[in-house]
Amino acid sequence: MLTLAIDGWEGPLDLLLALARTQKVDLRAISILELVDQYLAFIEGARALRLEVAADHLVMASWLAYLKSALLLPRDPGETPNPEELALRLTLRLERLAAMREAGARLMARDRLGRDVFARGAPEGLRTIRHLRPEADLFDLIAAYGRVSARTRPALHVVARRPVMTLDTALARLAAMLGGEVAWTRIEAFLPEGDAPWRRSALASSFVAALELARQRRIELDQEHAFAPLMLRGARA
Amino acid sequence: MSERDPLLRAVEAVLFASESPMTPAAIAAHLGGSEGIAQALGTLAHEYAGRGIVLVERGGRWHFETAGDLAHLLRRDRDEHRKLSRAGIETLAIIAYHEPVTRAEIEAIRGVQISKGTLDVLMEAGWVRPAGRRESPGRPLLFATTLAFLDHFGLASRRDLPGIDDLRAAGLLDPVDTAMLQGEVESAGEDD
Amino acid sequence: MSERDPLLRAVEAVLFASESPMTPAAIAAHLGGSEGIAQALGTLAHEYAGRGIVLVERGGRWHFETAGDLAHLLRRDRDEHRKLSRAGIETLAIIAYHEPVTRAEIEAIRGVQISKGTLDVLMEAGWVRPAGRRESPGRPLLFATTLAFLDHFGLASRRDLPGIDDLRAAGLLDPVDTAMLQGEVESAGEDD
Repeated sequence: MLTLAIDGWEGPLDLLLALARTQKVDLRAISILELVDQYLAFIEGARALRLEVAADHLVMASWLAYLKSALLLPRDPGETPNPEELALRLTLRLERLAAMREAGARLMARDRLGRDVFARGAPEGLRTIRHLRPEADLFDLIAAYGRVSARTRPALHVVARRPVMTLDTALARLAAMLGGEVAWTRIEAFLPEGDAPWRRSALASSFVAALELARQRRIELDQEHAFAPLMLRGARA
Repeated sequence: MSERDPLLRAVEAVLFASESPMTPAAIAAHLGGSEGIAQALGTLAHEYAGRGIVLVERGGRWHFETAGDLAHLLRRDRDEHRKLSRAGIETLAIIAYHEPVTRAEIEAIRGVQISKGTLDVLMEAGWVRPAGRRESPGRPLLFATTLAFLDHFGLASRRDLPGIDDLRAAGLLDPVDTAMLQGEVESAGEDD
Repeated sequence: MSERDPLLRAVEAVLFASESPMTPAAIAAHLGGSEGIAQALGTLAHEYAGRGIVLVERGGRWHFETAGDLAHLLRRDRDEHRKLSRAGIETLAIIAYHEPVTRAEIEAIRGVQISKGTLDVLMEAGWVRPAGRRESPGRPLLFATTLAFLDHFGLASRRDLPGIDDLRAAGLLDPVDTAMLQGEVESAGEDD
């Protein structure tokens, strides 16, 4: 009987592996029934000594008890997984844990860099020196200067020339054209040919001229309602 | 020594001066040309075999180190790394031989939960790294070893892991059956 | 390699791993005996002569180092071509048109502050140089362009730079780029 404390084991698999080792080194040759009995006896022993038994050990104990009964009782052929397969899987798990434990030990025993073998103590070191090579051409340069200049030079505001008919011109035109006209005529009929801005200016000037001529009683104005056509005719003598 | 091949001298000098292992590509970048570098590395490794300093390849990167059999002259006990716990050693071995693996698989193999600290210590040592996630329910994180792991343990590649071929042939590196363990591990206590 | 003298291997390894040059006495302390060490050092120095690594003695202490004629391999120069930043090209243009100018004048003309890095880049490129100091309060540093600047931009002299009238004729003074102006407002203060 092992006399180690129950909490010295890293889980039930660790304990099972240690128990299996007491049977045989070749894990494939161990008796699962015997292993189950060993484990259950160990747990019983621990409880008899009133030691704390971790829950996972108890879970394993009940699973092993189930496995044992399944292995011993007459089998239902349709039962899956069958108990032999469960036992084999348990063996494989023990083998794998043992293999990993051994592999870990072999890794740790290797010549390890910084403990057994050493890289050069004082390497000169390799350096990569980066040289920035900015790229720009003459156009970039002068365009940049243009941009700076445009941004910071005092702005010079030039008002563009627009086609305008002066009031004097409009007065002269309207007076001449309405001299003998007696029929009511829309103001638009008195505007000169030309593009839209020019005609718009002529309309504004001619309207003001018409108001002035009406004030001088040289023409008459008529409009039926707001925004209706503005009608003009020469004043009755 | 008379007239030595300039390329051998150059590769020798660069590897000697470097603070970390170098791939042939990194050496080539430094020398301004890759021609003959692979061959020069082979020649140098052969030349240095048996000397007090040897040229070794680890994970595709090359460096000079002292010969292993001289460890007794050089071993530095005073600043030995924090000794790895038993849980740490087993976890490292499981990751190295099964990578990439999930934490649940590591626990299934050990039959006990691993504490958060165990993986942290391995990652802090630079030997283990997160390696993506498995495309399965929960998308668990995967762990794998690093180039520094190969460096430290003197392995040219994972194929160099002691006994890995035998273990694979024996089926001991097959995918881990985690389902069987659920119940057992669920309530298991801490381990290190 | 056949049977190498164990003492040569040991001295080789100890010197390689050491973080500083070692006296023969220090090597002897490491190896547990001084016999033959002086001779081994001589043999090694002879063996390594002509290789990429040499064993040298300075003031009675020995160490390995990269062969002197290969020192240039330890540093690797790499050109990085990158488009000059907007702040950089504007600063360069202002210096070219107004040289010699102070930094404060450049900022006044640009209407935006310039970072120290901007002038550094231009000087590192070899296009701008410090050109004395202005004899005014604070004696500010003046900047001017170099011959390399003329070369690079294909100018025989600074007089070849197009004048303001040329720029206007070429439409380069039209403040029509409203998108650009908006960008300017957003990033005002910073420049590269």
